[in-house]
Amino acid sequence: MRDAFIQRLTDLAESDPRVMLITADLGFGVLTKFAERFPKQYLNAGVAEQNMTGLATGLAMEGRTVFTYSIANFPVLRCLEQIRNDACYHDANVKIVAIGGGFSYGSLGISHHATEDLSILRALPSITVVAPGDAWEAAEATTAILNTPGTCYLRLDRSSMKSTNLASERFQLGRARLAREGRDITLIATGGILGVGLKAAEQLAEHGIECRVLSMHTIKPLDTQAILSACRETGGIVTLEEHTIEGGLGGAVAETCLDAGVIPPKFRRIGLRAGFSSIVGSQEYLRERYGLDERSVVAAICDLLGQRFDKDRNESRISEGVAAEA
Amino acid sequence: MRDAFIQRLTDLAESDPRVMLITADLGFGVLTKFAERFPKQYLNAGVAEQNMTGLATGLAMEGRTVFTYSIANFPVLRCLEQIRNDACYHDANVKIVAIGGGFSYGSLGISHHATEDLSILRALPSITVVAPGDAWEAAEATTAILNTPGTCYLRLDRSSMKSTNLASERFQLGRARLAREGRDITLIATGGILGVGLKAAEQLAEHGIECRVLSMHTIKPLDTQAILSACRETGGIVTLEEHTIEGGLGGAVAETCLDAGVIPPKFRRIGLRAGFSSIVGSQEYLRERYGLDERSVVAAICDLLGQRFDKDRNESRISEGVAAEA
Amino acid sequence: MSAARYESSTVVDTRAHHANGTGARPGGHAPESLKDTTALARRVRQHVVRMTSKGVSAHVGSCLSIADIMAVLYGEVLNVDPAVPQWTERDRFILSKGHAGACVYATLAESGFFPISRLDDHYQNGSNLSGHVSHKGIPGVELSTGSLGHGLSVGAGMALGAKTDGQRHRVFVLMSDGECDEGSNWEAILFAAHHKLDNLIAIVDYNKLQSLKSVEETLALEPFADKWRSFGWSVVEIDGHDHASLKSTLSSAPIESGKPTCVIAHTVKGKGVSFMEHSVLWHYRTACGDEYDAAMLELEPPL
Amino acid sequence: MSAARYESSTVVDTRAHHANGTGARPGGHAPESLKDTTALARRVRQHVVRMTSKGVSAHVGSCLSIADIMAVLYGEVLNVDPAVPQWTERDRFILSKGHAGACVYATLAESGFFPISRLDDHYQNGSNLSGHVSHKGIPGVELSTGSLGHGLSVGAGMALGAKTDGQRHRVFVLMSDGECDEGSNWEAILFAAHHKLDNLIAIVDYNKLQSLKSVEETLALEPFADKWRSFGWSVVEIDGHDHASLKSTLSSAPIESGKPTCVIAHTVKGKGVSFMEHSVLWHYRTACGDEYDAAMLELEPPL
Ligand SMILES: Cc1ncc(C[n+]2csc(CCOP(=O)(O)OP(=O)(O)O)c2C)c(N)n1
Ligand SMILES: Cc1ncc(C[n+]2csc(CCOP(=O)(O)OP(=O)(O)O)c2C)c(N)n1
Ligand SMILES: [Mg+2]
Ligand SMILES: [Mg+2]
Repeated sequence: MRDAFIQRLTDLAESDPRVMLITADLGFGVLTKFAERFPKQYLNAGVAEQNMTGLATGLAMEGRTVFTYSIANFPVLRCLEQIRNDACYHDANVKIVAIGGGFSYGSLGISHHATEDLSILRALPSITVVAPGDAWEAAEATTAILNTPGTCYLRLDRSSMKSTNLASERFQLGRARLAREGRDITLIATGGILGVGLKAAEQLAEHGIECRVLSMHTIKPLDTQAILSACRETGGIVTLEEHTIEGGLGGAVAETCLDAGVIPPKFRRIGLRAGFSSIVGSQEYLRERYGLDERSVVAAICDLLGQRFDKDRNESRISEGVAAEA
Repeated sequence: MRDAFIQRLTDLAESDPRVMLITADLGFGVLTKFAERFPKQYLNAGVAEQNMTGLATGLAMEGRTVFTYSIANFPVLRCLEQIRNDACYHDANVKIVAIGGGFSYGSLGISHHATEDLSILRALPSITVVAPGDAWEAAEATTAILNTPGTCYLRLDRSSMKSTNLASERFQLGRARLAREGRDITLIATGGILGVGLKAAEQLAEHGIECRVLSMHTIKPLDTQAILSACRETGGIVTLEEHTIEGGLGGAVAETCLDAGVIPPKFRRIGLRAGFSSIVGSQEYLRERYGLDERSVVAAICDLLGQRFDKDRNESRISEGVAAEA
Repeated sequence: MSAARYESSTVVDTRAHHANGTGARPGGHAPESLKDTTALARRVRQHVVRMTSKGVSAHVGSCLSIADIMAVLYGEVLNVDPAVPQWTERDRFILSKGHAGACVYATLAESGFFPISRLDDHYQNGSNLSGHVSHKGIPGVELSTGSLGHGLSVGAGMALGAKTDGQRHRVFVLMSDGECDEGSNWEAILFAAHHKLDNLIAIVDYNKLQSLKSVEETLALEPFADKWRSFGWSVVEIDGHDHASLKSTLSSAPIESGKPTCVIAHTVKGKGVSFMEHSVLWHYRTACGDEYDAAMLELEPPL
Repeated sequence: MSAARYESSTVVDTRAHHANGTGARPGGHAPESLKDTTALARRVRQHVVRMTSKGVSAHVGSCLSIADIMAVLYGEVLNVDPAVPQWTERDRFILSKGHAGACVYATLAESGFFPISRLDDHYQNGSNLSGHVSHKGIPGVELSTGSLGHGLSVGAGMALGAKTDGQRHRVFVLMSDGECDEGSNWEAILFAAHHKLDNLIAIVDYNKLQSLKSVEETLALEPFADKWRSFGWSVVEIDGHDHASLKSTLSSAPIESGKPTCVIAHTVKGKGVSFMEHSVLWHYRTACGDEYDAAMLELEPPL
């Protein structure tokens, strides 16, 4: 996703000299070409995220569209008040890019686990929050946020699912992508974990469960229509996010359903319930550990639908990781 | 509430020399006595919230329980990464106190409108989030968070409803207070806006609607039991918060209901939907403007229950401020 | 005279010739070379005392502290045009100590950006004129602030943008001394020097008081000038109430080419109203009744 | 020798007599007065090259940069007891540049806080030994870091707590040069001087490189010592690879009573492996295959 982003940004910067990229001292190898090619549109602001965000606001006020770039929590939590008061309140064209969503940097430790950003940022007014599910979405989202006035957040993660878009497909912010059709249940995923969702859906099909899969790449504004249709047209909703269960995608979907009084026949939120992970490991490992892997998702959906499935050692993990009862 | 807090903290500091208060250069008049009486337990860290939070963590690691104190967004948004990585991850006894919840400082402008803090903080792991509804709750919550290991957040606001506790009542973190009994509907409020909820309930009683009122002073951990009971025992749930509608109390309640598959017959979330308020005014004024006043709450509940009520000029405000349809 | 109402007051033409000026403003008004900034400062002081009194709001001392700086900036220094507030070549001004918003509103109104009568709305229900300075619906305000330590970074961004675009206007950021506790400022300070933003001028309202106590007692800043210098800025210390030195310093900034300029303005919090001076109390207190009368009396034009 | 496995290595007794020492440690081991910190540093370097190689993780250059500082601290300076890691009177050590976590783990293991074999777990699935230093389940780690600019504030809190309680131990915080871009540090720096925390010692690993380029090119810090001095600290600049000056400086800190001490340690990023030295590349790159062999060969004990 990161590469898709920077590739697209390069094209955009080429055609529009007002597009700018500021990094907070990150992006070795990744941003080098961009920096060399567009020296006037690139800036390393040093390890100083608050200043980076303020700078971006000032530059945006002078007519630029400024992408700020860093890892995980740094461009978000470290400068949240700057995002809110400076960028958002001034409707500044600041586009915050965080690489390393979720457990992308799983082995690096909790400082690098970006697992609360969606809840935090969607609470802010005047911001668009986007978490693409694959490289194609990441590239398209880059163009889309450039063309969306005001402050936007782009959460990229490391997982590398093959993109599933059709050649003719058009990406639209705020509109969920139908990644797979099905009627038995709807799986709504945000971010790179979409790949897990799609694989789970394949497996479920083998169990005779036809799963609709929506890529909810835009968390704010939310595609309430797609959610309500899923409630009405399919057997229920399961949300999937590599993110805390509190206030993120699952929370937003729950709000939507209850606000509208349109209740999904079945409902489950899959996300992180265990708090900080002082245990480290690869993204794949941590997904498995916290019930966000393919097997756990399959098991959770079977369980929700009251279907037995070929369970070996999965059950205990399910109840630990994704137990729905609060 | 602020006074109730500092009065209680004074008592606690008197009996426990490990209790400490750090302010980020705020509290004129309010903290003076405390500072004079407990010079070794008081510190003005200057206008530097990040450092204040780090200091508090260090002091907590050396055996103290440290209250950090500032206005509105400053002790939260300005130092969110310090709260997360330093205080929360280390289970440090840091108790963050923000005065000026919601529109308490309505005339001061958006920098002082604390309307996203609950969503933001409840997303963090290893934290207790508390927003008392009246002075008694504020005082009791102060003691309770002191006695709760780890990092806690106390959101105080300026509204000054008379406390409604019974003489015999015991305050418990994580347990909603039944502030009024009723079966037609349950109004769940958090923070000082509880006062509005209680007055609305009185008015509703005149309309023949008996409203259960819960003070959900603890947002995290949430009293899911009380919520589910309300779903089962009353005609529905209305949440009320002086806070964004995205991911706060209403969101947490929606998550709870859908997770449990216990659906309230009626449901509405009352909170802020309009984004930043560049319009200023008193807390009362802004509540009215954004549909958080008594009349709006009454109207919303009547509307929800399909009852007509004595409407003069209320209706337009309702549909603008508290429209439930997403 | 105790009612906090506005008397009509002539709008001063504040559009002075700018030392670095790039020519005429688009509004079509002829610039004048000398303004009575003393009178302007006095009117601004009267406004802020009235406004805070009417709104029962805090920060009158913080406003009085910068009234002279604001008067000289808008009366003599800034190349701005009230008729075209968004004119591209204008100088940018940011109040980073946003709690002195009343002083910005008063100065802008006196400078013709909007009617003086609008000042009546300050702090009132339904108004845009929030206690901390806000840009929404208020011509002439570049940046909304209120949380300390935001303005300098944004100003640095504006200054960098101007430089990259080959523009010649300057960016002024007015900060408070207590605000310098905030680390975010030091990030911006380090950055601005590294990038040689000599079109960026920080003015510190060094009134020696913060919210609760003196700067000295809270977090002492001395040797203050050394701090800025060691971060690569040119520094000049002046009397922040002396219009002549304010004018010459601010008009001629930058002090050195290739370096951002820090003007440490030694001021008195509450300046102009004797009983408000040097007092933390008047960071919060509002002048009402006799106090209001006494304050306004001191601010009357001298015979 | 290209497999990244650990040979068993004798645990060094690192509990040295502390210059300010308050007496015997509770663990009952007799302190020794002199340690072979050179050998310790070499073993630590071997560990971090192995660990990062095995984990295919970044930051080997950042670890090598501080290996000497860590060896002298744990070998000679810090009053700590591996048998009682939470001993109240211990000196506190915080690695604020958390990305060099491997170096802390290696040093702690060599000092007897936990078995050296545990280093094998670094970066592995299911391990506690995260890339950035973490305290959970790892004896001897005071603070988990990883986001730059957190450690000094926490250290200041610990130092203030110790002072208030009349304790005599010291608090050491090891930072990186790029980290000094973060404003949060300058808040702590201002605070520590104001509160005369002479029991707080900041060591800056001044290796002149950050993530992408040199410090000079990113945000130049010079005159670096002046910055700290103007903020009220005592500063000493030393060669961060010279054990004798590290030992004498760190043992005798504070330099001045009533002032926190900043030790600017001039270092070489990647020190000890010739092809890793002075190179941003080795902030990220992992030594594998021939590179690994070559690195380990350079770190062999000299004949
Ligand atoms: C980030 C932040 N923290 C705290 C405050 C609250 N506050 C308002 S004014 C002030 C300090 C006043 O002293 P100073 O900064 O010197 O301003 P002066 O009024 O003297 O100009 C504080 C702490 C704030 N506005 N922003
Ligand atoms: C707040 C924050 N921003 C960004 C990073 C990512 N990061 C890790 S190391 C580093 C800079 C490396 O240079 P330096 O600080 O000088 O450390 P060195 O490796 O040279 O010791 C950065 C930006 C971080 N860890 N924390
Ligand atoms: Mg001041
Ligand atoms: Mg370095």
